[in-house]
Amino acid sequence: MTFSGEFLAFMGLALVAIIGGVLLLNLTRVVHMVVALIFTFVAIAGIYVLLSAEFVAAVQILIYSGAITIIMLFGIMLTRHNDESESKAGKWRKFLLFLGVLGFAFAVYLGIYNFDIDQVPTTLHENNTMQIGQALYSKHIIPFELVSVLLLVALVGSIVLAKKEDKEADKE
Amino acid sequence: MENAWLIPLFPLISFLILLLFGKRLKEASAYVGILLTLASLIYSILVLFERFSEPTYVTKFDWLTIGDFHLTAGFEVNQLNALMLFIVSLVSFLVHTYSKGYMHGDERFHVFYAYLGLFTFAMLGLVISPNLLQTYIFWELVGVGSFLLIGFYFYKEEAKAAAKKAFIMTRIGDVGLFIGMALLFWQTKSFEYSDIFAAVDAGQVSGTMITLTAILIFIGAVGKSGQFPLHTWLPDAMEGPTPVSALIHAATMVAAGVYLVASLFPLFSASHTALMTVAVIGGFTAIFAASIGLVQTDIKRVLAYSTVSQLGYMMLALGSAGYVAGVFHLMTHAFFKALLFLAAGSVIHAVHTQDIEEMGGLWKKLKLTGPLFLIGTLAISGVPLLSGFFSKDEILAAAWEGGHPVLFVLALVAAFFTAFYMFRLFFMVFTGEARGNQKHVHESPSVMTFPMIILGVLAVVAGYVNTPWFGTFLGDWLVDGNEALAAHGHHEGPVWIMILATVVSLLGIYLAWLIYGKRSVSRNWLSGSGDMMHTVLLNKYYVDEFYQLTIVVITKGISYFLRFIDTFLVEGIVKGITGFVQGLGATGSKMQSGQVQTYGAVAFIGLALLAVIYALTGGYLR
Amino acid sequence: MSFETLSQFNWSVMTPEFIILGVAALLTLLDLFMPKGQDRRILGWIGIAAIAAAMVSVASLAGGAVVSILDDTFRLDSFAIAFKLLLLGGAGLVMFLAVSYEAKDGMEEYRGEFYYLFLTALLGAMFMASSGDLITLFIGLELLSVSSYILAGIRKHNLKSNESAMKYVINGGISTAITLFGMSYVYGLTGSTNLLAIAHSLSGLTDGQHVYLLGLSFLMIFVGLAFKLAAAPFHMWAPDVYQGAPTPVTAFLSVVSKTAGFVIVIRILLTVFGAATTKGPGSMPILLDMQDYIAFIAGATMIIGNVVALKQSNIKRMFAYSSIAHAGYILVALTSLSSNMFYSIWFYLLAYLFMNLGAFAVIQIVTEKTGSAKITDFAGLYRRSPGLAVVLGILLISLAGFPGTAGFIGKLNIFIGAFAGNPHYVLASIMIATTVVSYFYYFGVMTQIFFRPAESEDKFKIPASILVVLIVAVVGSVLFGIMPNIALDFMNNNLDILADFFS
Amino acid sequence: MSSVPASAFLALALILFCIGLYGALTKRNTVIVLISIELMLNAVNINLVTFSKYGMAPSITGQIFALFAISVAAAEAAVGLAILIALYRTKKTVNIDEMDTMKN
Amino acid sequence: MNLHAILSILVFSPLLGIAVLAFMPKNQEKSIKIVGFLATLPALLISLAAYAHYLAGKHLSDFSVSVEWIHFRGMNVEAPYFAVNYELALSGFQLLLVVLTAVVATLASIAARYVKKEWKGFFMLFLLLEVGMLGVFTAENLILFFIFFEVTLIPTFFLIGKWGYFEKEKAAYSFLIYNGLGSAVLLIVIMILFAKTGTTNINILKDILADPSAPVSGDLKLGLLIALLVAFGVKLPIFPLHSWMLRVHVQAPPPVVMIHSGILLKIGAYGLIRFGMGLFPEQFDTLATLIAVLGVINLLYGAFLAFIQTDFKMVLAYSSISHMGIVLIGLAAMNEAGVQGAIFQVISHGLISALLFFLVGVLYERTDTSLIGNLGGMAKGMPVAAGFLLAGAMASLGLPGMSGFVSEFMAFLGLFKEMPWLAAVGTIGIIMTAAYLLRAVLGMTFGKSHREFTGVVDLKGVEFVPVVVLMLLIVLIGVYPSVLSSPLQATLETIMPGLGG
Repeated sequence: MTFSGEFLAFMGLALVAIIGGVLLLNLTRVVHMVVALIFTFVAIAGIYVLLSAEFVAAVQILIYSGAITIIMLFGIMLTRHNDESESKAGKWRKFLLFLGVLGFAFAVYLGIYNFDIDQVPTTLHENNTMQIGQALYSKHIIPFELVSVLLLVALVGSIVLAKKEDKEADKE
Repeated sequence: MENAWLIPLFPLISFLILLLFGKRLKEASAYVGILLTLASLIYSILVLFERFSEPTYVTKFDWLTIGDFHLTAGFEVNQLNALMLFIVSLVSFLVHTYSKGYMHGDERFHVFYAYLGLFTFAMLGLVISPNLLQTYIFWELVGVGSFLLIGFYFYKEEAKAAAKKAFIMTRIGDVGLFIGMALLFWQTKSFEYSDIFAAVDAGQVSGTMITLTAILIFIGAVGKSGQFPLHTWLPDAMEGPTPVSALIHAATMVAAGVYLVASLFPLFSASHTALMTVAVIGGFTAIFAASIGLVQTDIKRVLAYSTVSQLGYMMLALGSAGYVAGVFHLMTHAFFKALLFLAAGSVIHAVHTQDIEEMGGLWKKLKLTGPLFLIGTLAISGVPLLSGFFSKDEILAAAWEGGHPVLFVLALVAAFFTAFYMFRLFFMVFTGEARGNQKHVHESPSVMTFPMIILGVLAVVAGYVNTPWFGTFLGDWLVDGNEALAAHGHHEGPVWIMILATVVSLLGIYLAWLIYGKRSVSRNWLSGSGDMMHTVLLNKYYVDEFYQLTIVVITKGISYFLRFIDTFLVEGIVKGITGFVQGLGATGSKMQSGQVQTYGAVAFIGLALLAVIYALTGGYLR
Repeated sequence: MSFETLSQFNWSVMTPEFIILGVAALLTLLDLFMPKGQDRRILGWIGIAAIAAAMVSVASLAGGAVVSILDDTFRLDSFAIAFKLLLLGGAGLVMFLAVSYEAKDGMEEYRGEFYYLFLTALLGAMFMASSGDLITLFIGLELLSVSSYILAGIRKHNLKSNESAMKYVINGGISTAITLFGMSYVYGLTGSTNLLAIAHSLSGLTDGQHVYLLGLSFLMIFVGLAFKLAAAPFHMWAPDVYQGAPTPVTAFLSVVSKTAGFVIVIRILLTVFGAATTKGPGSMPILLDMQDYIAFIAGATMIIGNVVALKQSNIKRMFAYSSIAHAGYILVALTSLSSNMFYSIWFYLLAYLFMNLGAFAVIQIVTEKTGSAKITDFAGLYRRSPGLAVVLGILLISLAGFPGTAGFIGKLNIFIGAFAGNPHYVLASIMIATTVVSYFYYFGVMTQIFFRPAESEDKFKIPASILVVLIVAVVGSVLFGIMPNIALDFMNNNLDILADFFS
Repeated sequence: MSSVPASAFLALALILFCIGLYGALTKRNTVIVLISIELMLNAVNINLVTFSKYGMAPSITGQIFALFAISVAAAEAAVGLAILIALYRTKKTVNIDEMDTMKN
Repeated sequence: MNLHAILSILVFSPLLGIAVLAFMPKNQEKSIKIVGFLATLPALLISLAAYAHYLAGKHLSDFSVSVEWIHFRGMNVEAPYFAVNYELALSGFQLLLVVLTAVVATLASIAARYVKKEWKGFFMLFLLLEVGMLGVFTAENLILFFIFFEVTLIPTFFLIGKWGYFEKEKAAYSFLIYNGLGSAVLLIVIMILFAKTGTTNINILKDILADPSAPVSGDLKLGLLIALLVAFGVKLPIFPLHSWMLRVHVQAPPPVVMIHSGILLKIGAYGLIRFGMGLFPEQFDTLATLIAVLGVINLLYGAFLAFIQTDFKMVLAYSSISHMGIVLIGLAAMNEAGVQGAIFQVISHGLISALLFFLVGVLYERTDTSLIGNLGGMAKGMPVAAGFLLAGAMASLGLPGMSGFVSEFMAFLGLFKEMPWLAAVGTIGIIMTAAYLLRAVLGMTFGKSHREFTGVVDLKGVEFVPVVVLMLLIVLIGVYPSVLSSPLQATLETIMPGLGG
C-alpha cells in the first residue's frame, strides 16, 4: 500500500485516540481522565472525516467532545470524590477481566484482520449531510420519531431524578 | 363319605362361635367344643367304617386359576386319611373333654377352646387334603394352632419364646416343603397327589429331581415332626398347657410329618436316596432324643423327648420302606403317648409341679392315674401284648428287612433307652416316698380321668389290629388297591427279632427298677461313670446353644451390616447430592457480591469464553 | 420521498402504538397542569384504559395479512400481534399494581411520571415486537431500557432504589454496547439494516471468514440481549435490581421487559442467523450451528437460577432467580428450534405472565405491610389471610410446574419441542432436574405460608386493583392449565406466525 | 483508491471498545465508568461508519445508525448521570464499589 | 343406560365433599369429620357397583369414556396425533385397584378421627388425594395418568408436613423431592414417547411400539424402560431409592400412612405392570433377571433390617420394602403365576398394611408410643387389639387362608419356573418375615407387661369398622382368591401375549 497522506492522518488520529484511551485507564485524577478522553473523541471525529462522514464527525464533536464530556465534568463537579481512583476491587477480577479482554480481542481480530472488500466507489462524501437528511426523514422516519420520544423520556427522567426537592432545598 | 368335608367343619364352627361369643359363654364354651368335636368324631368313625367297604373317594373344585392351570381344592378319603381322621378326631375329642377339668378356672378358658377348635379344624383339614397345595395350607394352619396354644400363657416369657421358636423352626421346614412343592409342580404341572404319582411312575420326572423334591419335602416333615436337626422346638413347646401337649405335640400335629411322608410314599419310594435319608435321620433322631430323655427331670420334657424319639422311629420305619409299620406305630403311639401326657397332666394338676425330683410316692394318692400311666409306660416300652410291642416289632422287622443292620441296632438301643427312661420316670413319680411338699393331693375329676381310661384301653388293644398272630388286618387294608404300596406292606419279621426286642425292653425296665425303684444301684453310677457325658445330655447336646451362636448371630450380623449400609451408603449418597446442590447455590450466591462491575465482568468473561471457544473450535477460518 | 408516498402507507396498523404514544403524551401534559396536591392515580387509570384500548385494537388487527411500512421499519405480522398481546396484557396488570402502589421515598410527587414511563417503556417494547429493522429494534430496545432505568430509580430518596437503578444503567449500557458491536458487524457484512434484506444477502454467504465474523456477532448480540432476558451470563444484575426497584417495576422487569427481550432475540436470531448459511447456499444455517451455544447458555441459566435461588432469604431476590430460571426454560424451547417453538415460547410467556404477576401482587401486599421483603414475613399467611395464602399457593404450584396449571402445559410444550426432531435429551434432563430443585424454594415459601405460625395475627386489606390482578392471575393460571386449547385455537385460527414471519 | 484498509479502522474500533470495556469494569469512579461506556459506543460508531464506506454494500445507513447510536448514548449518559446524582444525594459517594447494600 | 359418565363421577365424587367442606365453619370438628367420611362413600359405592356390574358378566368397557381435551402443536403429524384426550377406562386390574382405593380411603377417613387440628383443611386435602388416586388407576393415557399422579403429590406433601409427627417437615420434603424426581423421570419418558409417536393413549401406544417399524428404536425402548423402572422404583420403593418412604411411614399421621402404604406405593407396581410390562415386553424380558435380583434384594434387605428395628412403624416400613420385593419377583417371572402373584401382592399388601398401620395408630393414640420395648405385654391391657395385631402379622407373613399367602405363593411359584436358584434364595425372606414379624408383634403383645395399661381401653366402637372390614377382606381373598383372579384373567391375557408367555 502506498504511504499516502491519508495513511499518515489515520495513523496520527488512531494513535491519539488510543493514547487517550490508555491515559483514561492509567491517569489518577478524574478530571484528567475526562480531558484525556476529549482527545480521543476528537480524534474519532477525525477518523469519521477520513471515512467521509463529515456530518457524523460534526455531531461527534458537538455531542461527545461537547455535551457529554461537559455534563460529565458537571457530574464530577457536583459530586465530591477522592482522587485516588483505583478500585480496590479484587486483583483477581482485574486479571481475569484482562484475560477476557485479550481473548475477546483475539477472537474478533481473527475475524477482521484481513477484512477488506474490493472497494466500490462510494458517493458518501458528496453532500453527505443531505443524504443523511433524506434518509432520516424518509426511510428512517419511525425510529427518528421514536428517538424523540426516547430523548423526551431521558429529559424528564433526568429532571425527575436529579432535581433537588424543594424541601431538601430548604433543609440545606 | 361324600360328607367327609363336614368333619373339619364342626371344629371350625366351634372356633368361630367361641371367637365371637366365647366371652359370654365362659366355661360353657367347653360344651360347644366338646359337642362339635364329638360330632366330627362320630362322623369320622362312620367314614372309617364306610371306607372298609367302599373305595377311595375324591372330590374337588377349582380354587384358583393361574393362566391355564386350575388349582383345585377338595377332599379325599383313602385308607390312610380315614384312619387319621379317626385318630385325630378321637384324640381331639378326648382332649376337649379332659381340658374342661384341666383348664377349669382360667379366665381365658373360652380362648383356649377356640384355639383347640382352630387346631382341630386345621388338623382334620390336613388329613383329608387331596393335593399338596391344600396340604401345605392346612400344614401352616396347624402350625399356627400349635403356636397359639404354646403361647397360651402369653404373659410368661418362656411361653412367648417357645411359641416364637416353634413357629420359626417349623417355618424353616415349611420353606423346604414349599420349595419342593413348587419344583414338583413345574415338573408335573399339578399338585394332585394322584397326578404326581402318575407322573413319577411314568418317569416324567428325572431321578435327581425326584430325590431333590422328596428330600425338600422331607425337610418340611423334619420341621413339623421335630426330627433332628429341627427338633429343639418340641421340648420347649411343653410350655403350653398339658392337654395341648397331648393333642398336638404327641398325637396329631407332630405326627403330621410322618403322615406327609406316608401319603407321599410313592414319591419317596421312587428314590432310594430319599428313603435312605429319611431312615437315617429317623434312626439318628430316635436314639439321639432317647439319650437326652435319659436325664431330663421335667416330666413333660421327658415325654417330649420320648415323642421325638418315637417319631424318629416312625421315620425310620418309613425310610426303611416299612410303610405299614410307620403308620401302625403312628396310630399306637398316638394313643399311648396321648395317654401318658394326659396322665402327666393329671399328675401336674395334682402336685402343681413338673419336676419329677419333687414327686414320688404318688401311686397310692392317685389311684387311677397311676395305673393308667403304668399302662402307657408299658405300651411305649414295647412290653409284649401291649400295642407298642406290636408296632415297634413291626418297625424293627422293617428295618431288618430293609437291610439296614446299623439302623436296626440303633433302633434296638433306642428301644432299650426308651424302656429305661420311661420307667425311670414312672418309678420316680409314683414309687418311693414323697419328695417336695404334697399337701392335699387328690385324684383328678372324672371329666379328666374318663378320657385317660379310654386311651388306656386303646393303648392296650390298638395293637391287635395288626399282629403276626391274629392277622395283619391293618396292613392289608392300608395297602390294598395300591400296588405302589403293596410292596411295602406288612413285614413278617423273623421271630428272634420279637424276642430280642422284648428282652431289650425288659432289660431297660429292670435297670430302671434297680436304680430308681429298688435303689440298689446308686442313681449316679451312670453319671458318675461319665460325668461330662451326663452334662452334655443334660444340656441336650448344646444344640440350642449351637444355633444361638451360629444362625442367630449371623442373622443379626447381616442385619446390622445392612443397617450400616442403609444409614451410611444409601442415606449418604442422598446427603451428598443435596449437599452438592446446596454448595453450588452457596458459591453462586457468594459471587453475588453486590459489586456491579463484577456482574459486568462475569457477563463479559462469559462472552469472551464463548468467543474464544468459538474461535478455537467452531471457527470457519480455513 | 414525498408526503404522498408517506401518507399512502397503511398507518392504521400502528393504531395501538399511536394510542399508547398519545396517551403517554397526554399524561405528561395532564401531569404538568394538574394541581400539585391532587391525587395522580387517575392518570394510572387512564393509562390502564389506554392499554385496554390498545389491546382491543391489536386483537382487531389479528388475522390480517402482513403489513410492512417503509421496508419493515415497522411491520405487523402474526408474531408481532401475538407478542404485543402479551406485552400489553402484562403492562396492564403491572399498571394495576402500580395504581395501588404506596408511593414512598421521594416518588410521591412523581406518580405521574411513574405511570407514563410505564407507557413509554411499553411503547418501546411494542416497537421491538413489530419491527424488521435493526435500527428501529435498537431504538425500541433503548426506549424500553431508559424508561425502566428511571422507573427503577424513581424512589429517589431510597438508597436501594438508587443503587438498583445505577447497577441497571451500568450493566444496561455495557450490554447495549456489546449488542451494538455485534449488530455493527452484521451491518458491515450486509450493508443493510433491514432484517429480511440481511437474511437475503446472507443466504449466499460462502466466505469462511465472514461466516466466522457472523458467528462472533451472533454471540455478541445474543449475550448482549441476554441482559434483557436476565439469562446467563448476563443475569447477575437481576437480583439486586429486582430487590431495589419498586415492586410494580420489578414485576414489569420480570415479565414485560423479559418478554420484549425474547421478542427481539427471536426476531433477530431467526431472521438473520436462521438464513445465514455456513458453506454457501443450501448449507446448514449458522443458527443450527450455534445451537450448542444457545443450549449451553440455556442450561447454565437454568442451573444458576434454580440453584442459587435455594439460598435466598429475600422473596424478591428469590423471584429474581426464579425468573432467571424460567428464562432458561424458555431458552430450551428456543434451542430446540422446532416448528412449535413460537407457540411454546408464547404460551410459556403467557403462563409466566399470569403466575409471576399474581405472585408479585401478593408480594406487594405483604411487603408493604411488613416493610421488609423477607421470606419469613410470609409465615402464617394462611392464618392471617387464607384467601391470599391459597392464591399464592396456586401460583407457586404453577411456577413449579405442577399439573392443572398453565406452568405445566407450558413445560409440556417445551418438552415436545425438545424431544421431537433431533432430541435434546441432556438439555431436557437438566430442565427436569432443575425443576425438581425449584420445588425446594417454592415449597419453602409454602412451608412458611402454611406450616409456620404467624407472629402477628392482623389481616391484610386487599385493594380493588390488586384484587383484579389476583383474580386474573389465578383464573389465567388454572384456566390455561385445564383448557390450554383456548390459547392454541386462538393461535391456530388467527395467527400463523410460521407462515408470515419470514415473508 | 484508499490506502488505508478497512481492517485498520475495524482494529482501531476493536481496541477502543476493549479499552472502554476494561475501563467500565475496573474504574472506581462511577462517572468514569459511564464515560467508558460512551467510549465503547464510540467504538461501535467507528465500526458502523467504516462499514458504511467499506462494507459489503456501502450505504449511508451506517452513518444513520451511528447517529442514532450517538443520540441514544447521549440519552443514556444523561440518565445515568442523573441516577448517579440521586444516588450521591443518599449515599454521599460516587465510588462504584461502595454500592453493595444489596447482595446475598 | 349410559355408563360412560360413571367413571368421571367416581373419580371426581370426592370434590363434592370438598365443596361442602369449603362452606363449613372450621371449628365444627364432629360434623366436619362426618362429612369427610360421607364424602368418601360415593366413590366406594360406585366402585362396588362397578364390581357388581362385572360379576353380572357385563363388559367393563361399558365404562370407558374418551373426550377430546388438549391438542399440542404437532411436529409433522396430523390429528388425531398430539391430541391428549380425557379418557378413563376400567380393566379388571384397574377395577380391583379402584375398589381397593375406595375401601382404604373410606376406612382411612374413619381413622382420621385421630386428627387433632384443622380438620377442615385435612379433609379437603385428603379428598383431593383420593381424587388423584382414583384418577391414577382409571387414566387411559400417560399424560392424564401423570397429571393425577402429581395431583396425589401435593396433598400428600401437606398432609404429612402439617399433620405429621415430630420430623414431619423433613419427611414431607424427602417425600416431595424423591417423588418429584421420580415423576420427573416419568415425565421425560412420557414426553419422549409422546414426541416420537404423537400419542399417549396406552392401547394405541402398545400397538405402535409393538410393530418393529415404530419410530422408537430398541435401545431407546430399553432406556425408556430403565427410566420407568427408576421412576416407579422410587414409588415402590426399590432399593436403594427407599429412604424417603421410611421417614414418611414413621412421620405421617395414621390415615395418611394407611393411604400411603396401602395405595400410593402401589402406584409404582401398577405403573411397572401396566406401562413397563405392557409397553415394552421384550425389553422387560431382557431386564427380567435384573428385576428378579432387585426383587430378592428388596425382599431380604427389608426383612433383615426390619429384624432389628425398635420402632414398630419402622418394622412395618421395612416390611413394606420387603413385600414390594415380592411384587418384583412376581413380575420378573413373567409368567401367569408370577404376574398374577404380583398383582395379588399389590392388593393384599394394600389391605394388610392399611390394617396394621391403623392398629399402630390406635396404639399410638392410647399409649403415645410405637416402640416395641415400651409396649411389651400389651395383650393384657387390650387383648382384642393385640389379637387383631397378631392376625395382621400372620396375614403379612403369608399365613395360608389369608391374602398374603396366595400372592406370595404365586409369585414364588412363578419365579421357581424361571430362575429356581434365585427363588430359593428368596425363600429365606419367607423365614425372615416370620422372624421379624413375630419378634416385633410378640414383643409388643406377649411377655411381661413393662408398663401399666391402666386407663388404656381396648378397641371400641367405630374403631372396629376398619379392622373388621379389612380383616374380612384379607381372609376372603385368602380363602376364595377367585374374587381377584377372575377379573384379572382378561388383563393377564392382554399382557401375556406381549410376553410371549
